[in-house]
Amino acid sequence: MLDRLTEFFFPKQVSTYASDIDSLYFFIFYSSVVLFFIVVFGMVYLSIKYRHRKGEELKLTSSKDHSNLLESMFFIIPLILVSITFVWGIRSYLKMVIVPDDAIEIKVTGQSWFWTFDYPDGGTTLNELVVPSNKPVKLVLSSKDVLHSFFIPVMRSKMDCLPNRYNIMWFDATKEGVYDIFCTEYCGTGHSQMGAKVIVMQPAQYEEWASELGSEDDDLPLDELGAKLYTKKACNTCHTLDGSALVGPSYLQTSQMWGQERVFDDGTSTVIDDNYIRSSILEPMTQIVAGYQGVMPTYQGLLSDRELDALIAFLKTLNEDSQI
Amino acid sequence: MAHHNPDAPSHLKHYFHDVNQQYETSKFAMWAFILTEVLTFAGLFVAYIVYRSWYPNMFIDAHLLLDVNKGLMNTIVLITSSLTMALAIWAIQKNNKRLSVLMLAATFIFALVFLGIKYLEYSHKFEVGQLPGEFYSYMGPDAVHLNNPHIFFSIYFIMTGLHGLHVAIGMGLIAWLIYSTQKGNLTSEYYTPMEMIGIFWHLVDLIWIYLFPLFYLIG
Amino acid sequence: MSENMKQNYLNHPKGIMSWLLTLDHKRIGLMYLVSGILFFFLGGLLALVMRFELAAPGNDIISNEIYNNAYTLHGAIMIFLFIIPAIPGALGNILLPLMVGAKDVAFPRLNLASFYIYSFGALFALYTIINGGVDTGWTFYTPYSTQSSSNVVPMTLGIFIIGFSSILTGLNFIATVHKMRIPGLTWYKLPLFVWALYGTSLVQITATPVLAITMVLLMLERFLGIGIFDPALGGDPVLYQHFFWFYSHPAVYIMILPAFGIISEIIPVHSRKKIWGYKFIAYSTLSIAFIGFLVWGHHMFTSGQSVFSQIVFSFITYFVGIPTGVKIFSWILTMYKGQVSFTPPMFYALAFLFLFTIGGLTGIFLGAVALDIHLHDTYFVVAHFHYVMQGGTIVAFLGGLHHWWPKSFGVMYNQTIANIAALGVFIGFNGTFFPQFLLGLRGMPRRYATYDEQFVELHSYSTFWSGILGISIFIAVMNLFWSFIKRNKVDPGSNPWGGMTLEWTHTSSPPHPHNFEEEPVLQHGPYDYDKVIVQKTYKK
Amino acid sequence: MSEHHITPLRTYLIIAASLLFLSGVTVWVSYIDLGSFNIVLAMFVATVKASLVAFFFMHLLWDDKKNLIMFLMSLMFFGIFVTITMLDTAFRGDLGLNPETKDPINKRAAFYDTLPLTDTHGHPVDEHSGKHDEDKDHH
Repeated sequence: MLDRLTEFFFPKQVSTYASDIDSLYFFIFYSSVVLFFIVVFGMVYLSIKYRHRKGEELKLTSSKDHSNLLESMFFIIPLILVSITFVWGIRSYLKMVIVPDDAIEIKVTGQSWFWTFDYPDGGTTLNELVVPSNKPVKLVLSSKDVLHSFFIPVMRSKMDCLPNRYNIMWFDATKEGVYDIFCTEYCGTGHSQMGAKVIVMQPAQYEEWASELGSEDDDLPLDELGAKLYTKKACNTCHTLDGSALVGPSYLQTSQMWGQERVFDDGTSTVIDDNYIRSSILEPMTQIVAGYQGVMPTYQGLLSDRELDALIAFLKTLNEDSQI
Repeated sequence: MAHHNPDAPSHLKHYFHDVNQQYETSKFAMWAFILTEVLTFAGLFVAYIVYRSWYPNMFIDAHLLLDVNKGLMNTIVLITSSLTMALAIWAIQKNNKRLSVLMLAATFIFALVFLGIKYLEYSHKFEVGQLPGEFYSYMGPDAVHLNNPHIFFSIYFIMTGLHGLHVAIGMGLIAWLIYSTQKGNLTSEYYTPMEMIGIFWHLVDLIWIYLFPLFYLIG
Repeated sequence: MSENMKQNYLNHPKGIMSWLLTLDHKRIGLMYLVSGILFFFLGGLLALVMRFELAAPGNDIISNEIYNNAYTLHGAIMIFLFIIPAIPGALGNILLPLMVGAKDVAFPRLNLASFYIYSFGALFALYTIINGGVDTGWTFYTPYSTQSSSNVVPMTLGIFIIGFSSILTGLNFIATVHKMRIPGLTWYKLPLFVWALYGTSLVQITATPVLAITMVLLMLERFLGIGIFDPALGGDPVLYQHFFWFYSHPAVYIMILPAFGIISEIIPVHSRKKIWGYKFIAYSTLSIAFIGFLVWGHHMFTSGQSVFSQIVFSFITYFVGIPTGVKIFSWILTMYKGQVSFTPPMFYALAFLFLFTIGGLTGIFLGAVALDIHLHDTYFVVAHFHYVMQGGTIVAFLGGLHHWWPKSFGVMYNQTIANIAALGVFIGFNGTFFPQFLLGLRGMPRRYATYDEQFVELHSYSTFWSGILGISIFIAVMNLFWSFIKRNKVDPGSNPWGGMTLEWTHTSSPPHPHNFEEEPVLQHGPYDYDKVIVQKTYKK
Repeated sequence: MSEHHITPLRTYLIIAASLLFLSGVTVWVSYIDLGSFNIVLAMFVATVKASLVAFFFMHLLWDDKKNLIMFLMSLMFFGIFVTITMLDTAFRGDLGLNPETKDPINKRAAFYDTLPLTDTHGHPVDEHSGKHDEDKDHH
């Protein structure tokens, strides 16, 4: 019964402390339901029982306006309930802030509007947090620009990412799978698209994955690598492939305009070519396409030369594809 | 309803029973207003305290860049102006219109002196680039080791600036008082506006009493 | 005398200037009411636009940018231009001097100034809308608000200015309650609405200055980069949140305390029963106002403040819950052995008890730190504060309007339509916001213009019912104003609910320009239904 | 309004003299190094001065006590604001938990890196140490 209810109310329980938090929820929930029914019952019963009936004379009513017994009960019962809630809340909270010593440390950086994950043995992923199961993982959170908040519903955990400061959260995932990550601190236009996935793997699988991290893409042809990077590096948050404008211009449009002039918001213009694409990825704020807001973060240091070439190659293919 | 008791004084508003109720109401509201003033400054004091606790050394060293003599001079000027303000009320209570106007004028002049000294201080800061926030550019030998001194100067300029704004507003109010008293609108029977503006003026003094040591003496 | 009876504040003196320059608290209250309702509709319209966008995932109707503007303006307008000024500014202004037997508030000129300052601030808000909106959220968290290219400065300037209006109203009410009561009207004989307004005013004058200085610092951060709130310049965004919530949490009590006051009036009058625990309700108003200043950090449980302050804030938060709970029980017990009439105001009061209890109880979930970390910034929070703000304050406000409408304006609305609209508000409200609790528990973050497929079902329910809610509120308000337009007048001596406070027993409906024909003499307490039978007199 | 209290002239003069005297004292004490006791002393003197102003110049001593309560309330709320904010700002990374969270990542704001060194008049220093920055400007 309780499991079914938990499933109805909550996403899966994946962290070690999730069940504790859900139990706290149900404790408050049941107490609240009881209190709520007392209130509603009292309200309905009294208002109907003492209703002013048709044709009844107006009369002097009772002068009763207090009852020490009732009032002290109203104080004491809620006081007991909230005391339990408080202590339980703090105990569970301490579990959530005391990080086990053997935790793997992963750096999480929020940036408008994607997440970067830096792993202890080097290597970086974007919008995909890969962790081993049954091993504590400590996340060191910060932000490059504005406030973000890193929320993994299945872990029941969440923490703000502050620019220029670290915040800590940790979890110990109990079930393998792919789960949602959301940004829950408003961070601008792309806030609702700033999602990511957490992938929980068997520890052995994780080890293997971690050792291959960064090397797997070496043999891919450039345009295929670019297609992969397009989602992996979160370009798709702001740039579509179908010609519609999101936060930034569509790749398709840029691709179709290859070799033509592009006008910027300060009135200048330039020809779209490899160099332009390269500089607009590395220094996006220097030339802002007319009609758009300059909100793109720099990818300096996040993309290697080969990866940049791959993106440019991918972009060029879009035009050809659409003509076929 | 009788709109007015025929022998009620002209300054008594019709919705009050008597002069005393009106006087007490104004004064009480004035103190409630003082509460809002104190809490406006409270925000800035909190910023000061928090940043001082984060950057204790920077605050102590940065305060040496301020001119204690000018600060002390301003303290003396402001305390004296508080005295003259109190004496102006005392004089009007004794129905001595001439002395009252004289004292108000003295208060006004002291306020002007205060702002003058403040102007000298500010212009020196502008010259050397000890400015708030991103405009800060002073990297002299006595400041180059400081960590984020722009925050100190931000808080300094905002607090003394808001205080200076109060002085300026007070000067406007005092000018109006001089005019009303001279015209004979305020007498020992009715001097509520002077009492209220007096309280305001003393508050300005009171805030400076804290600003002076916090910025000039202990950084 | 009969000539005099026909003269009331609405028809005397005449002329547009007599309204624009009026010093009469009742006229100022009416002007507040009209402008407040207009902003209420504007904010409501924005809410409906958002709800319809959220009916399905993806950007169906509006883009991310417009959605972000819409929710920011919805929040800012509803809070700063409607809820905070509405009850004190409209109902408080009209009723407070009447309830204490005064001819006017202590400072009528200040009162008028307060209205014009409010209007001036509102102009900035309107300018913001025309000029392309603002997209930071009504909380203006740094550093987003220092970087955003939208109209942060006009909006914060507007809020800064409106803050002064709020302070002046508060000052005026405090002075009025302290000094303008008629002889014999001691503190314990004051109607509880007056106590509530008094508590509200104390919070207003204490908290609002901090908002003002916070807005100034935010603007300076944008102009000068002062480095107090901007982390790139050595500042601390969490400190901004402390500053902001030092005002904005007490502001919750600025919004809800007057609603408590209205309910404390409606229930005894319509139950014809002495109120249960008068002194408790009076003191709990003040204690809630005070404790409200100590708990702001529960808005910051995931911000990265110190563990120590997390624990302290969680602890103190529960102390607000207990007096509030006892208040709810007191209101219910007031009906015990009374004569309860099911009138539109009473329906609103009962709806308030139902909705506010849910709002209050869900607050307990959010006060438990460990649980709040999961629920923070999700739709659970959205649902919770709408249950408190709309289910609590706005429902009470509508109840108060229905209660005092014949008194204030001398006209009676269609009670059947009013009852139906009240039912529509109640059902529509629950339909809109109850699914949002579930959304939040399942992890739907707030302030999202688009969302995951998994949430679509609950979102579409919510949207469907929001339409019903919008229509019901519109009907409820229009029903009131229609009675005014149709001049469905009641006899000036009417006391349709049998109220016992001075505004019902000692002045006409609508009241005389100077409130009372002659200074009222207090004959009984505000809720002495056990000592005096006050007849319900309602004649057309 | 003859029933209002009129403070004798002498009181005003004595209070003003004490205020001036205390201002001198607090400046003098600030030149003696007492460590953190300097702050305490300075604030103590300031509070004495502030009380003198409030009670005598602002007439709180003779006024309706409600006014005094209003004033004290403002101080109380200020106290609440400071204390509770400090519970966070002074205790970050506390309880031995997560010391990483205590300090900002970059201690100094970035714009200082581009500021040229100056002399005490705020003019950029040309030679020696300032050279590096000069180059940057002409770049």
